Amino acid sequence: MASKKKLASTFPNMVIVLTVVALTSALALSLTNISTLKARQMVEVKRTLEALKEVLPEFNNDPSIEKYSVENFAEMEFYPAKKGGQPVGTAIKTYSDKGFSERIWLMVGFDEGNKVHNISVLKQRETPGLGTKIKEPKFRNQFAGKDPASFTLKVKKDGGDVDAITAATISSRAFCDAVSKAYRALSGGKR
Amino acid sequence: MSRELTISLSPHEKGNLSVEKIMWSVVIALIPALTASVYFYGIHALRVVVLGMLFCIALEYLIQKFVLKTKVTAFDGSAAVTGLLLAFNVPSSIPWWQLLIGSAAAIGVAKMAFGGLGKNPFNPALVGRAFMLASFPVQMNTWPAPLRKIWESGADALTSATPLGILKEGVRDGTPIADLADKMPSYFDMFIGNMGGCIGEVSAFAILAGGIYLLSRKIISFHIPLFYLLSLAGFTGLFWLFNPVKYADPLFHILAGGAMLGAWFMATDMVTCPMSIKGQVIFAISGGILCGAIRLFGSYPEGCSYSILVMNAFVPLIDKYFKPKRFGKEVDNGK
Amino acid sequence: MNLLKELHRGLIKENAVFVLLLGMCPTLAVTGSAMNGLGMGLASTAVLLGSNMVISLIKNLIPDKVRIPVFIVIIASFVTIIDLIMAAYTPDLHEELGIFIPLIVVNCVILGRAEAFASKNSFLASLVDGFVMGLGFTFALTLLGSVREILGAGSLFNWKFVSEDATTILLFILQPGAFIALGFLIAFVNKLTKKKIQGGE
Amino acid sequence: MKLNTFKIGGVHPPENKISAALPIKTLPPPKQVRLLLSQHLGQPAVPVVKKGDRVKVGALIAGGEAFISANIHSSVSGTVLKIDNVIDVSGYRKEAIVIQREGDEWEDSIDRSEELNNDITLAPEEIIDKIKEMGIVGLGGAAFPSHVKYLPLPGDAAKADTLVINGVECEPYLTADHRVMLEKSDEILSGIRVMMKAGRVDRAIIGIEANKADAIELLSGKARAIPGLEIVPLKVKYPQGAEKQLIKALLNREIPSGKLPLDVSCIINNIGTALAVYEAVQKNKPLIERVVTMTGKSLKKTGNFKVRMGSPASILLEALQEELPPGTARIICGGPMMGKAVNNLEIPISKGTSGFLLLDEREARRKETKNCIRCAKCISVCPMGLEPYLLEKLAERRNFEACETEDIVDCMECGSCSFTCPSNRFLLDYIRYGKTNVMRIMRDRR
Amino acid sequence: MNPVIIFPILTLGAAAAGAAMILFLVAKKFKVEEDPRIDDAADFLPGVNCGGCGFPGCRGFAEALVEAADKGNISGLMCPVGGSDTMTEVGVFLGVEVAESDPTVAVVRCNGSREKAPPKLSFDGPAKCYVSHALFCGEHGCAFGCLGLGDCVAVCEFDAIRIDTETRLPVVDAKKCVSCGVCVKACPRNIIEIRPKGRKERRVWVGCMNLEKGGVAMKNCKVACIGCGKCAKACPEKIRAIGLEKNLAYIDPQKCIACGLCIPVCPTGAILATFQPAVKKAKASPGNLEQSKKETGEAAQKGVET
Repeated sequence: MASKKKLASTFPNMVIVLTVVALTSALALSLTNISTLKARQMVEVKRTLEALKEVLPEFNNDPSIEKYSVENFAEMEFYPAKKGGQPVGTAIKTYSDKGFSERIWLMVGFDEGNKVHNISVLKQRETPGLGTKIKEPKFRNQFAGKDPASFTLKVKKDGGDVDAITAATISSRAFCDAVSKAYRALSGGKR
Repeated sequence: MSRELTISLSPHEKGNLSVEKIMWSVVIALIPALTASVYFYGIHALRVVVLGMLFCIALEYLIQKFVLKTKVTAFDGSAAVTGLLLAFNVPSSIPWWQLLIGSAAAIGVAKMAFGGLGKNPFNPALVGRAFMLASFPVQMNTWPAPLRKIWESGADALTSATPLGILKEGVRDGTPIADLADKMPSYFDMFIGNMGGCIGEVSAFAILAGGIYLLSRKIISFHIPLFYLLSLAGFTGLFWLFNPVKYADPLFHILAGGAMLGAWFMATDMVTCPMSIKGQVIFAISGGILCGAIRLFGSYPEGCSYSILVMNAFVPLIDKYFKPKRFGKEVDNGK
Repeated sequence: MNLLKELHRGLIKENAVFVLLLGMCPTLAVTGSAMNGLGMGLASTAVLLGSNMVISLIKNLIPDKVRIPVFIVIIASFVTIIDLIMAAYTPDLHEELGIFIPLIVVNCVILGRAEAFASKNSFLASLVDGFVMGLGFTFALTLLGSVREILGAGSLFNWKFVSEDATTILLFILQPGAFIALGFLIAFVNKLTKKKIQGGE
Repeated sequence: MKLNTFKIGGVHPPENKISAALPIKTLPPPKQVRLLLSQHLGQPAVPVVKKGDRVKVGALIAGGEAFISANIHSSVSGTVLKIDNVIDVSGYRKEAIVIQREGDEWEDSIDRSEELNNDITLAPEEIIDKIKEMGIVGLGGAAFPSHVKYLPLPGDAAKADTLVINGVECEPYLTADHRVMLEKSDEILSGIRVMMKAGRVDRAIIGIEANKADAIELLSGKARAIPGLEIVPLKVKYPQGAEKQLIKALLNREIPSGKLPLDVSCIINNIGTALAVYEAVQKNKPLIERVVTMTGKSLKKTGNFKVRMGSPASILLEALQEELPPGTARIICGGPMMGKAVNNLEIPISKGTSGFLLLDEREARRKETKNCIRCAKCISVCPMGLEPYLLEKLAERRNFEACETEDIVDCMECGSCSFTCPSNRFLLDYIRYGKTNVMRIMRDRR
Repeated sequence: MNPVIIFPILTLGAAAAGAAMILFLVAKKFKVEEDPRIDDAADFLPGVNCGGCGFPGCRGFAEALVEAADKGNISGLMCPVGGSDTMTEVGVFLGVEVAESDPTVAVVRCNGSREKAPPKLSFDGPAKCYVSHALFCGEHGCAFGCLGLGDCVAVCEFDAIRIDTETRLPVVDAKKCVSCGVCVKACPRNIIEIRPKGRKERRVWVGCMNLEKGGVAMKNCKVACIGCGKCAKACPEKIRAIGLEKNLAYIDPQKCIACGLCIPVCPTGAILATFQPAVKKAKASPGNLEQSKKETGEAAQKGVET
């Protein structure tokens, strides 16, 4: 059966073989890491950019460079958009912990009149087929053009103006929660 | 002697009980609940029930005939009971094809995959219901209002929440129980079944009538229903005494939702409940507490079917540790 | 070596998922859609190919007592490499599969093949073995993902063939649906391969 | 009035006591008798005659030498033809003494007069010896040698305080005991007095099921003359005739598992045994005759007969002037609940035979077996509080160890579980198989 | 160099070296001596874990083999599935002589088919031999004969035994039978016996287990052995393979040469063989013994199976 004799399990053999294998692996890993680093970083940037394009009115600056954050809302990111040097709106990366499973991340775009321009879902792990419907335009579009000052960011069941997704009230609530958080940050947050 | 005699072991006499008789008795016992449902929800309820029975019997027949290629026992009444109970556990507005899928889950997954009647660890109708609840949450959580309400309002169709649903929403918003009263049906309405809910579970009165029929035929014993409802009442009652603003009273919990149907017809399912009386009592008490706990603290308003399914899983264990009292063991002859 | 026979072995006869019941963690966790199943299967296949090749090459250099650590280091390296590459070039899939890519390290299929096959066989045999077993794994995951996606979402490889509002059997893309679908697929494979089953009443 | 009965389990099969009103007919001795050497529990008797010997009625032909064994006497006068194997109720061949009848000549010592002898002259020990000598065994069915019950248990075990007489006859169809109670009431009561003396007890209870109202009335009237004797009517419920259930029903005493009636200070005997004891002690007549019921719905006539031991069962049909009805599918020796299906009507009647029952095709065929639906009916009817469904499963899988821990040996094979099972499962068939094996394993261990 | 490269190399290398040292120490401390030959010997075995050898699975058998080999003799051990080929291989590996043992096969010692032993009763109960046996003597009335309910079939791992639908007797497929003996234990009436396969598949045996007197036995079954002893007389002087005990003849498989002389003399046809016996009524003498051998040999070539 055994064709060739294997290396015996002596102390030096064991240490040397394991160490050499580990070193080789480490080398291979670090090389891969270095070579893919740029691509991986680009992914984040590209995603943010796409989201920004979706939720903001037309702009021609690079909001990710001008990104800032405000007091009390440290975890949110603000992306000011400008067209020809004139501010046209702000996109806010916001979140809610009231979802069904993990934290939901949204990008909410406001125009200069503090009306919601558009919303994009960055990250969510809601129940497939139910909570994931927050990604669908049918749900998101009801926010577009609304001014949160007059449009209550609550589902109808809770006395608000938002049509909740059937059988996914929790996800709808979380969505509203994130949007209203962004609005509060926009209107009340200090730079 | 030329003629052939038969040799067999005693007993040579056979009682007249049979699987068919037991199963069809259960079907008969469910007729009052069906009647009540048709009265309150109209012909749609009847349509769903007939379809449910038809689907289950047909599926069992097809599976036995063509997939497993065993003897066909689809007409022994057990599939009919499953279909009936499954239909009783869905709203009367359910689309037919969803009921068909639920029936497939009940018969195909919960029953035949385990070897057919008698071998299924879980109540097939409840598995079907759980399957549908997870698959079609929208349709399974939309209850048509009783016919009378629709006539009164003049609308074509109207949906209404179940009392338990109203309670859950109210509690979530922190509304005191007393303030929910105008949204709730009266206890009398709940007793006769004039409320929103699944087809078979609304009328406590009709279920009670069927249950008493089963008791009188000695198909079920009183232990499971009694102790299930008692422990549900006891558990919810404890919280109600402690804080009547936040928790509903035990009578509400018994009349609302599927507790009555579950206690009388689902928990008592012979195949999936413990064998000994002691075991049945343990099973029922734990089930009642579980149901209460899900209703009070779970995210679902209703916990009856899940409590029974969970307890089904413990049946082998209960059977192993709770034996009937043996004759001649631990004797006390007053000495 | 008969490649056709080997293929049959990897795809059906010794299918890692349907017959050997290995690698259940990714099988059940990430097969919510056909695409996820395919991606996971291919990632695992890549790791399997790499680890099988390397281990068969250095099999005589590994002392017996440290063979598992050595295998794990090699497998873990390949997994990390794949993880990094996927994060860079297929970011959406990478996010969808999430934690399950690093978890390929402890996938029994890969360690199992390393221990049972690659550490005893030649380079070429191990290469073929890694290829067919990986293919079988991919096949199983894609099949399971397809079934779940068709039933649960009414689509296949994200191509939706029912209307946007149509109700589908949601349960199948939820976790319990994975168990049920896998159970029935295994039963089906058993029915195909084991013509005669003894015993029973 | 609420009647006494046992507490757990029990069924109520259709009573079918067709022959209850028919008086006992004494049949003439047959041409040939075959007396099995093992007509009782315990060791077979050892023949004391050989081929060609001439014997009279009542002559000792085989001696029970072991502690649990019983003497066997010739039931006819004639010549010993051979000692050979004959098929008995078990379906297997067992050793028997075959005697060809010539005339009907009785041993001189036997008092054949009809006169009632109420004077009990013998001392208790002498009575026990007499019971042993005359080969008396329990006539209820188990055929346990009677004298053993009256011997004190080894060690300082409990002393009996009550004699329980079993007049229950809970098996459907059978009416032999019922007829004996009606027609031989004086002899029975005298026999009970003898037994009370032998057991040194001053209390005796006869338990009779309520469906034998005439017997209860008759015996109650006569029992008043006997101090300490009580007649207790019982609710009709099977298996009330089992000793543990009867003692529970009458005295509310529960015999511990694996123990004897004497452990709860009881001696229990069948009503037929009381008659046999009377005849043995007061009339010096060995156990050579017994009353047997011949019944069945397909028979035009049925009857209760007093027959000689060793007669073939077919003489009962001859006495009824009937052929075996066409369509007879099963011949049962005993009652329908615990009786044994036999091969033919030639099997010899022995001390434990209480009747024969014919069932036709429709009654005999068992219904198709289905899956167990776990209805727990078998548990609720088991008078011993066992779990027949579980024992069946374990025995079928030959898991005898588990069978033992589930108390399979406590099963008395009453058949209530199989009777009631809605799925027509072979519960008792497998339980009996398991029990046989467990008992063998336990014996080997000792 | 780039710290992104240096750092992982240092940490991983250190961790690996440390782990290897710990492993070495642990391996040394908790070393369990196990004979490496056990694993290797187990590789030779079929690996079906049938238990036919009497050990718990193939590895258990391998352990027993190695232990026995150390004592220098493995002749008492036999893998019924692999047969003598496997045993020879293992023997060579373990360095011990293996005597060529005769291959064996299960034979059924009852010939009471439906036709020969017609049923007089019908059995209504669970279709298990062991239950039927505990209940009564069988539908045919013979207390020793096959009950035909297939307990042997149920236990056979190799699909080598089946119940003939016509005769209701078990039929052994000699090609599939590995003579593991499970059926022998399963039969409540001990009807199945493991006998040598015989040269060229020639086997002769008495197809009856009935210990009753001839008349009684014949009443139930036309092919019962009546214990007349004619076969014993027909058996050649030098061989004397047939003995008679309790009204039943038994052919000693070790002595029997499968000449077939006993077959035609049996008045009831209770002797079975796997070949067509000589039709001529032969008398036992050395001369025609040779001839009969020749004839029966030819018949065997045609592959006649009972």
